[in-house]
Amino acid sequence: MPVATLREAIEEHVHDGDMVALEGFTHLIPFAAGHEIIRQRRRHLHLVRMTPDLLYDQMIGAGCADHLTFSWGGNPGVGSAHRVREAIEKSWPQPLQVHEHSHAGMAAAYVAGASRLPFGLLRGYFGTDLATVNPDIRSVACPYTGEQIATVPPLNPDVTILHAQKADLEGNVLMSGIVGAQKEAALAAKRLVVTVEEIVERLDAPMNSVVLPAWVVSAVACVPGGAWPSYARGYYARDNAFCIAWDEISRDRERFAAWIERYVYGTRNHREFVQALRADGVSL
Amino acid sequence: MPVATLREAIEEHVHDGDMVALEGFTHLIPFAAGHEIIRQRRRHLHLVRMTPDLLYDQMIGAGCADHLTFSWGGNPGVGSAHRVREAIEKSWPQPLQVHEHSHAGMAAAYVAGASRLPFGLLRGYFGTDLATVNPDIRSVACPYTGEQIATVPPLNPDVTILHAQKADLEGNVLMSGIVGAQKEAALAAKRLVVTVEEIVERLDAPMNSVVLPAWVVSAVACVPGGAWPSYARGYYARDNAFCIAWDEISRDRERFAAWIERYVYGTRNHREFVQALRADGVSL
Amino acid sequence: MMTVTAARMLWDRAVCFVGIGLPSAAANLARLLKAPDIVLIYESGTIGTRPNVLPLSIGDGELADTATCVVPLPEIFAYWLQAGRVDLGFLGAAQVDRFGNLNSTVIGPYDRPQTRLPGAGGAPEIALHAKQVYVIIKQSPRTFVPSLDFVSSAGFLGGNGERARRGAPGRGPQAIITDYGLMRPDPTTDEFVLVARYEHVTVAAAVAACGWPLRTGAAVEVIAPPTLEELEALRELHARTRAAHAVRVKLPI
Amino acid sequence: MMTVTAARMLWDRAVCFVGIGLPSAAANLARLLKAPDIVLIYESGTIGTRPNVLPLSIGDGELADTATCVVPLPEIFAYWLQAGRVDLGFLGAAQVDRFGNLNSTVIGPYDRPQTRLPGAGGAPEIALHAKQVYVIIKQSPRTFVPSLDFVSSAGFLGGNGERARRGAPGRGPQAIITDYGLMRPDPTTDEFVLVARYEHVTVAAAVAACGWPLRTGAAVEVIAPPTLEELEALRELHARTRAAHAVRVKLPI
Repeated sequence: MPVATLREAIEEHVHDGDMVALEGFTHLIPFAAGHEIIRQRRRHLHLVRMTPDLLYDQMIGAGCADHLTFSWGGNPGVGSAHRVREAIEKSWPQPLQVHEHSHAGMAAAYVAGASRLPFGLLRGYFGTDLATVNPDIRSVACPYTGEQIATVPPLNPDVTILHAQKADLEGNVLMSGIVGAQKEAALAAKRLVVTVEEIVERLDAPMNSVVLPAWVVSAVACVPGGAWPSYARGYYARDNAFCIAWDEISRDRERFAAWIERYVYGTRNHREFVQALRADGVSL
Repeated sequence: MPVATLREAIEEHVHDGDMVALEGFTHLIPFAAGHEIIRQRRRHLHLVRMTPDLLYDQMIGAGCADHLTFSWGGNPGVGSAHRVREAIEKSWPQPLQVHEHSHAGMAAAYVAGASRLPFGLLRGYFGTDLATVNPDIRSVACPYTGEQIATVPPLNPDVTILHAQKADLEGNVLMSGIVGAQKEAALAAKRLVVTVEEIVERLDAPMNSVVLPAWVVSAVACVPGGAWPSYARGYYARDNAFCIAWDEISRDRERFAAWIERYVYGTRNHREFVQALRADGVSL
Repeated sequence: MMTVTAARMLWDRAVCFVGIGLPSAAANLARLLKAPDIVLIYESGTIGTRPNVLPLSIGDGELADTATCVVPLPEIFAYWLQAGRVDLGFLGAAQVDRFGNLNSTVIGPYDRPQTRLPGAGGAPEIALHAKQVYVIIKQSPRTFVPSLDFVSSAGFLGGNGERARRGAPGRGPQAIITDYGLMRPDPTTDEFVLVARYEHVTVAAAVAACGWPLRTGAAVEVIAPPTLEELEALRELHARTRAAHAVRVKLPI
Repeated sequence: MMTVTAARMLWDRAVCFVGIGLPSAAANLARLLKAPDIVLIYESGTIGTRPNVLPLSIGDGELADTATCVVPLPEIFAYWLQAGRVDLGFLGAAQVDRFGNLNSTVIGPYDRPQTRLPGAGGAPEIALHAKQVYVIIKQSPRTFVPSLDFVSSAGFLGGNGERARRGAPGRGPQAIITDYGLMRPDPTTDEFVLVARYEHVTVAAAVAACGWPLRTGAAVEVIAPPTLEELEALRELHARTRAAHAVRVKLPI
């Protein structure tokens, strides 16, 4: 049974220099796992994520990464991801090499990765400069029509990390609601770490729901609230107020560093992280 | 609202010479719709189906088709599809041109069709003679590794026909259980006809279940029992006894012709079809 | 006003691929006012959503709970957008040129950016595959530029039919809705021209707020001011949204 | 006996891609007897099924109702089989040659068939991607042929390492289980040789029932007869299956 603490799971499965995808499209973003990676001071990661929002803002600002593969990087509905911006614009805290796609291109890359195909296909990137700045975006001629179709190389992370609603005692994982490209990212990876809201005796998954069988999961950790400030459908809502507040926190290097110091380095796990925020008057 | 009778739906959406996919992988096979196509004496169809089992045995034996695209054609767990065999081996009741794939190849062709890509990709057909007899199976060189990857042309039927558990009053359709490649076949087609066990006021579909929105459905017909002798999860089980009995019925041209005459041509709709079988002592 | 203008340009049963912010507000306003069967698709995988409040992010729970179905993201892009099922895509950007090409990637050179923007996201393929695109963007000489720093998504490329000649499936941008008025592409040159203005805006002001020499259509119409009904519906929508977003989150820990 | 032999060759936690008939019986017998955590995948999209009775078809309801999850068929082939997640594939066929290549397509020429068989189905990619394959097939000179009428799925192709040289991801057929005994491939030539026989079968009989000059391994072992426990489990499984399949279907009409 692959059930572990989050600390053990990150220690065992995330190594310096790994290609790491923390996925979750607005919903079920594995924030607690990202914080644990910061806490364990992983370095030189190649971070992969369609939407490097607050989570990668924190991890990149904390110096975990020197590569980023992505398709949209901002604070959704609020504005910039200031730490990501400063890494790209001013190489602070260190240079960040970006590998940029469109959402459709990156989705095709995850699908190719999950399918263990050497490339993914899409009708995309038409007339854009993305193919100019990303040499990974190429094309093939259709063997039937001769039409040129865009290609992307597969994404096969060393480890994918997800947050989900439930796991059972065997380690089978259930996700429900907006599931983004999480299943593809999970099945594309060499290792898969999942944090969940709760571990239950029986999953009782509805027919045709999104389930990852235990035998493809490297480790499951029970981390209630582990998606905050994103949300877990059926458990808690998105903390829009914090997402707005993050704009201020992240705008300034020192304020950001103090936040990471106080809440991430200054706590030993997600429970303490939440307690520290509450102690400072954050309502959650 | 696209709700119609099955007769109207077939009259309007299935024409002589069409490429028609009746899908359903063992489960939810649209038998009643196939019988209505026989009843309306459609001719020169190009039938498409991964597993042309009893349903296409009936339609091909009744002379509806002169092309068949498929990947496995038998009576599952029982033996041969005798009418399909006789069409191929002896051109009876007419010649049948076959376009043969593997399951994986045909699945990739439906995916390409649903995605409106000019080809589908798979690592497949390795070392087989299928590529020799089907000129549609080709390959492309990977633009990253140079590896040759098998390709299939997309399947884009003129009309796809499915059976599902439920539709709501707007025409949204819910399928549950084994769903095969039905969604891909549905979204690959120009028109989509669905028969359902029941029409309900509200679908109450579980989160992340397989739903086809009303605006992609050309017509919905309420045909309870419309998947018999296959099954509809939650409504009735597979009629294994009839599938075994079909081996005898279909082995002989005249016995087959009499069966079609009595139960399909001799009835006006699915209800009468079931009544006729019951009148003759078939327990269902 | 941009929201109301965009909402008026929608029609019932249209399949709209919607982003966050003004597009989402406009699409939902249209749904509430006159297009009850408009189909809203958000790239997060929610099809046929009918949110009661506006989402802050593209993947808020409200979108999933009110959807006809929720599908994986690769499916949205392959089976729905790329398959040509979307009638109308809404796009915003940091820069637009006279042919409706958009930049949402970077100001300055890509390798040494002056301002790094969030990036293209779903836009390149929305711009390519949606049957038509509406662009919603505030007008200023800094946003309406003679030449983009980076092409994130294609409008009419170099104009004069280049987009169609190169075989793009969608017809491209058919409207730019600004805070000065409405621009439409010239059917021959593909260049965007001013065809309507708000009551309080002069043509001269609209021309001055554009970084390329903005031409005007044969007649520049005046866009009717928002009706009471429109204003009220929009106000209520925003009020519901504010109230919903003000609810404090309670973690189960 | 073939079923029991195949069941003994399975191991706990193995991920098995299972077809209908003997493979399904063998895999479920193994699960009931000694491999409770064996993972059974049927190509209909059911992953981790634990059927209480044997399915007649590859997509019986029992398979869905007892599965860890049920996924679309294209996903099974792309994300699970092609991705290399299957440890063991089971295949049957109408003909097999000495290198484990299989024919399930046609007897006679493809264009003028003497007997048209159901076709390849999932076999070509199971044969390619499963880490190893067991073939279950009754032995006779008509099925164990010197040369196939049609190659539906690849074993070792022409042998002598051709399969590996051509870069197939899976290791290919590692056993042929027949009603005479068990064949394994020679590690150098890839040719299948008899390595074990049932108690009541002579080596001479096995050689006579093979259409190519069947060689024998260094020693031909004797396969232990079914134990009482094995026989009983198999009998009960078949009895439950018969009872379940005898239930009359009742249509709601």
